[in-house]
Amino acid sequence: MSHFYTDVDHFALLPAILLAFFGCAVFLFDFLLGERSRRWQLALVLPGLAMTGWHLWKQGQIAPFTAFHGAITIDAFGLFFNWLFLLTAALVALISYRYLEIEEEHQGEYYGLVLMAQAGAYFLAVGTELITIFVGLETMSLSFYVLVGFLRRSRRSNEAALKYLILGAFSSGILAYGFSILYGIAGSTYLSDIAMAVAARPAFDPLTVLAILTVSAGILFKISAAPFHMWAPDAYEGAPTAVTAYLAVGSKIASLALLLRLFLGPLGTAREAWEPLLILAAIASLTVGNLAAVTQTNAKRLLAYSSIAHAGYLLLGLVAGNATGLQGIAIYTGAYVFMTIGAFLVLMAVHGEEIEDLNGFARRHPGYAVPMVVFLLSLAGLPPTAGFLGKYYIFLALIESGRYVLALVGAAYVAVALFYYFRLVRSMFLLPAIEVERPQASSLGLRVALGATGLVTLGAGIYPEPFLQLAMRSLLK
Amino acid sequence: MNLEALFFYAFTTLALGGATLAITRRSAVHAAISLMVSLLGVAGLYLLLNAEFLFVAQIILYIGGILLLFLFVIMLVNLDAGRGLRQFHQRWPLGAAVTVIAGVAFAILWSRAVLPPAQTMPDVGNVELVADTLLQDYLVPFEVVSLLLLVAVVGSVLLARKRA
Amino acid sequence: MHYVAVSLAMLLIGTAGLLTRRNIVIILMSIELILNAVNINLVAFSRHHGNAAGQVFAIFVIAVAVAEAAVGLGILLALFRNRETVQVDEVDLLKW
Amino acid sequence: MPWLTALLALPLVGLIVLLAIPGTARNAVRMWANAVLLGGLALALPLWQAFDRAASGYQFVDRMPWIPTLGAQFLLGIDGISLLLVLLTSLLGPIAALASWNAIEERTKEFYAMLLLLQFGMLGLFLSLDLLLFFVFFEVVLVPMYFLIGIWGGERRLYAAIKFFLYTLAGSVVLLLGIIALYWQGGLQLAQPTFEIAELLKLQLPLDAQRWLFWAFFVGFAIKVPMVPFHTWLPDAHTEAPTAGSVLLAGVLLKMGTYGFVRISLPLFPEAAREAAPILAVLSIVAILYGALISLMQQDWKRLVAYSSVSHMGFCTLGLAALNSNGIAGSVLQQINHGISTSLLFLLVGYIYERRHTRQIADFGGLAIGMPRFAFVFAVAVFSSAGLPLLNGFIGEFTILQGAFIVNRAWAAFAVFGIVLGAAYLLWLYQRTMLGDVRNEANRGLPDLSLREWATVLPLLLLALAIGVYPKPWFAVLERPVLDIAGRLAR
Repeated sequence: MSHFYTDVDHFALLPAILLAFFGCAVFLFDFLLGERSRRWQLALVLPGLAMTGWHLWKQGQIAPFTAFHGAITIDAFGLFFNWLFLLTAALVALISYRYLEIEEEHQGEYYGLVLMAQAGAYFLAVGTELITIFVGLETMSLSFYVLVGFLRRSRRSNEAALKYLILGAFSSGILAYGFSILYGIAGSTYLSDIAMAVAARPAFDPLTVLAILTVSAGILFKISAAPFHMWAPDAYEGAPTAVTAYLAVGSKIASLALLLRLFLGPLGTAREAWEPLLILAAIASLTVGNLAAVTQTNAKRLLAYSSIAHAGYLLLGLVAGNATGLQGIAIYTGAYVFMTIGAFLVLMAVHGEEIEDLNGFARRHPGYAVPMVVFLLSLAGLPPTAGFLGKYYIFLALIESGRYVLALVGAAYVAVALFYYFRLVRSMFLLPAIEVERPQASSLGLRVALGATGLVTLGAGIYPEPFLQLAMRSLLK
Repeated sequence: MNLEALFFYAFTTLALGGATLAITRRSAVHAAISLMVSLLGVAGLYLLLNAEFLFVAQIILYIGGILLLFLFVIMLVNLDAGRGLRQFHQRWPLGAAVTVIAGVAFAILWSRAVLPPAQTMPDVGNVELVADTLLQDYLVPFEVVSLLLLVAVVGSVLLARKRA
Repeated sequence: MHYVAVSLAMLLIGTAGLLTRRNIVIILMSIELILNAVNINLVAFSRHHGNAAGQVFAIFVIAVAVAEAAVGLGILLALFRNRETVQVDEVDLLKW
Repeated sequence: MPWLTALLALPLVGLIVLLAIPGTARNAVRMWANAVLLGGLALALPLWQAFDRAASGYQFVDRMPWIPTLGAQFLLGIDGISLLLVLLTSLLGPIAALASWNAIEERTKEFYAMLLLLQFGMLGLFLSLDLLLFFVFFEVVLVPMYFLIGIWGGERRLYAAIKFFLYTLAGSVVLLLGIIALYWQGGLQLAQPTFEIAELLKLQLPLDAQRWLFWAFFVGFAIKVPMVPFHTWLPDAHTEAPTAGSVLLAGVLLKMGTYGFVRISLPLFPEAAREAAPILAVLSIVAILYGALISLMQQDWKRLVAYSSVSHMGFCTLGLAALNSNGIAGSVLQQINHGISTSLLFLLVGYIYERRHTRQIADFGGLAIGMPRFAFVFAVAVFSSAGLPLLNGFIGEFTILQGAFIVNRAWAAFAVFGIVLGAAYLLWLYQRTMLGDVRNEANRGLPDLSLREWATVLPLLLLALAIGVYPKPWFAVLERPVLDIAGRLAR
């Protein structure tokens, strides 16, 4: 191999190559075999993810290391997020199969795009160079635009995709503008160079502030934090439910990885400039997300608004800025993957989107309704669930850093959150069913995913020690 | 006034004027043509900045590719039948206000910005320089962008093809 | 840096178009304007710093612009198919 | 297996087995749940014998690592205070289950599952000596209670269930912040950050920190008790809950708040507690008087009992506000007494509701003629609740008044007025429902207490009498821990 592309480079790139390879393989099988390829799709996706996981594990053995002159850094941080992406993609693949059949949009492109999105996200977690990050982000975003519009015959799906694309592209443009300023500051696109250039500048330097404003606006868009959240409810509602789950989890935590990479890395020295911004965004997200969720009648929209609120909590972890805060983010995101996908998969099983559709669900399918209670308790942040741990750490970090008011605001919204989450519980358990049995989109994959998410959400709450150990090792750099 | 400044203002006028027209025209076709003018102006600015490769790329890719795509779609969906309708959505003052506030803030910040000292370009041809940089320092994005384009192709074909 | 001013003006024009227009094709064009603003910045900084990284970045931005336009117009066509008689202008998507 | 862990695990194991029983086998479900809860009582009762009254500190301590990263342990143990509350919980659990035998026809299995889960949470709270564990159980009880009210409750059950949940939760998130802040303070002073209450007692907290922490814990506990400005969830929850829910809510859940004060707030933040005592006392007196006055006006039998709880819990918090050994001991005993007498009242209201399907006081009258045994039990319950001598209520309230009197005579005077009002509304209730002629024909020929119903009320009757006649053993259990707490407060 040439000195342009060394063995280390290859090793660093391998997970993305595998994802792309299997993604292409799915596209190809679908193209060549057509209808007959259906049964092979999961058989391609899951081994592909398994191999990716195997290589992530091998990378973990020798991490941290850099490749491509520093464009890619394989470190504990990146690996942690990549593991989460992997879990997310696997769960989404499992729950999508039967859903797509019911929607009669069962096509190979779906799984290919899921893998492509994950390949893009890979570079958000490990990329340490602006162009790599930008192209990775766009690969992921573009896959999501298409996935949101995947139900081509549904007008809502189309409109959601178009709206998501327009606002997503807008935010990418703003983010790119910010990147151009960072390049202007440093004359280089490598984060290490930018870090030095930013550190050499005085506090509240106009250029740094400009970069922070635009970069944070762009990324807040992607993690659906207020005031850049307006795409989320429409996109979540219109997208196929399996994609909504992927969007709520995969897209959000990938963008969160980017946020952390930039704000703790090159922009870390300009904390006094971005901290007030993020505090405002966090409070706005908590307020908008929680209060708007209260009035929703559509369960997907409700979860969309609640995911805005979750973005607020994650931002609070970054605002706290100490080691506990980072652990909190790690634990919170870990819990978030399982509880959110769990909640969406139960909605898929109901095969309805309005909260009313859940009425009396517990009588007919307690096997889904009871785990749903666990997911909702976890989303609200009550013990003994994984979600409680995340909130616990965030609050601890805020108290440690003396931000009592923020801690109180965050805590107060837990009660509000419980109110709207329990509207779903109320429908499922307390209200009588209003109509005949709906078709239930249950499948082996869905049940496996339900078991996995349920076990982790509850298990991590009851005996959190192993999960805490994992999270601690991952984000402490 | 020297020649370079003259060209700069000419191209700037083209770029910004075209852009302004593009977002204010009622007809989508007119907007597309204004956009072409604007993009040509930007291409001219690239030439002034000694970025010959980008100048060519801008003309071929943007004006040859993207704009054609736009025009094609405009023809396909016969947009001009909707000309009599409202052109701005109801909350346009809000959007305009956001733009103005952001514009003022950014302009103030830019006016105080200090850039690091300027450097001179290495004395090789622009295309060679770009190629070297691209293939040595930016190999990863070069590879990843192929994924991006693959997704775009698959996605647009999937979405735009007739119902199965 | 006059180029930076041009870039900012371009960014604002693009933003204004995106935030106020109803016609989706024109909104997509506004996004192209924004990306062009980014490119002017990048190329100007590229000359300022005397390296080609900015120009390379600009190439990638163009690629992204192409991809976004392609997918955006693809979605637009799918939408148009689903509401054949309706004008695209009436898709009042950007309500917030 | 360690005693307390076994006691705690029993309802949980019972719950898991219960889930395996098919829901259609209702009687099997009922029998199993009752058996498990009775087994729990059998397991708990010997604690009374084995408990060493002379020893200071916690007994039967079970310690296991739980979350070493956080410094949280699975730490169970009891002292005299928690012993009494654990015994009360163990007794009321089976009583509530037995009382529901005929009342719950719908979704029987789910009902008993919730009851077992609730029992698990209540026992865990009183047993845990680790703050994080304590908090987990504080929250665990909310979910089953939400379902008990929301599924098997009265007409406005949906509203009452979520109101109960939200109020308590709002308090508990503030409580959580307090726990975290305390843990953080502990991390600054101790070698190893911990949630263990015994370790945290060694902290030297600055007064300022104590104040913040005290009020944070106060919000959590005061809503649970509930103290007066936070009490509005209680009448709704009590009125709408099914009998078993009301019994456990009044008998056990309310005590979580007062127990929190005794176990955490007073010993950990003594100086802040001294400062806050007058405020606590005033709020308590307001609760006593306000609860009593509102009770006087109630038309609904169950709602009256609910409001009487506000009044009686006011005595418990007044005793705490006295900050001396009399007050605290009286308060703890009164918590037990309230658990006994109010549970009795709720059971009886429940039984009459099963027969008549109304709770309007005006619909009754002259019940004593047709149901003499019922009337007798109700009379004892009313006397016990009103604090008549020779019954348990008298002992508790008298001790509390003693404690309050030492600190401030006015407090005691107002509280005595509350007792008078209490006697008034309770006796008036008795007069309107039990005495006189049968005005409503529907009240004639109602069956008197059945054997099963006797089984639920008899233990409570005997206890009420036992405590009232010979209170010494109960105070003997409380003496050590109460003196320890009072000692910390006096320093």
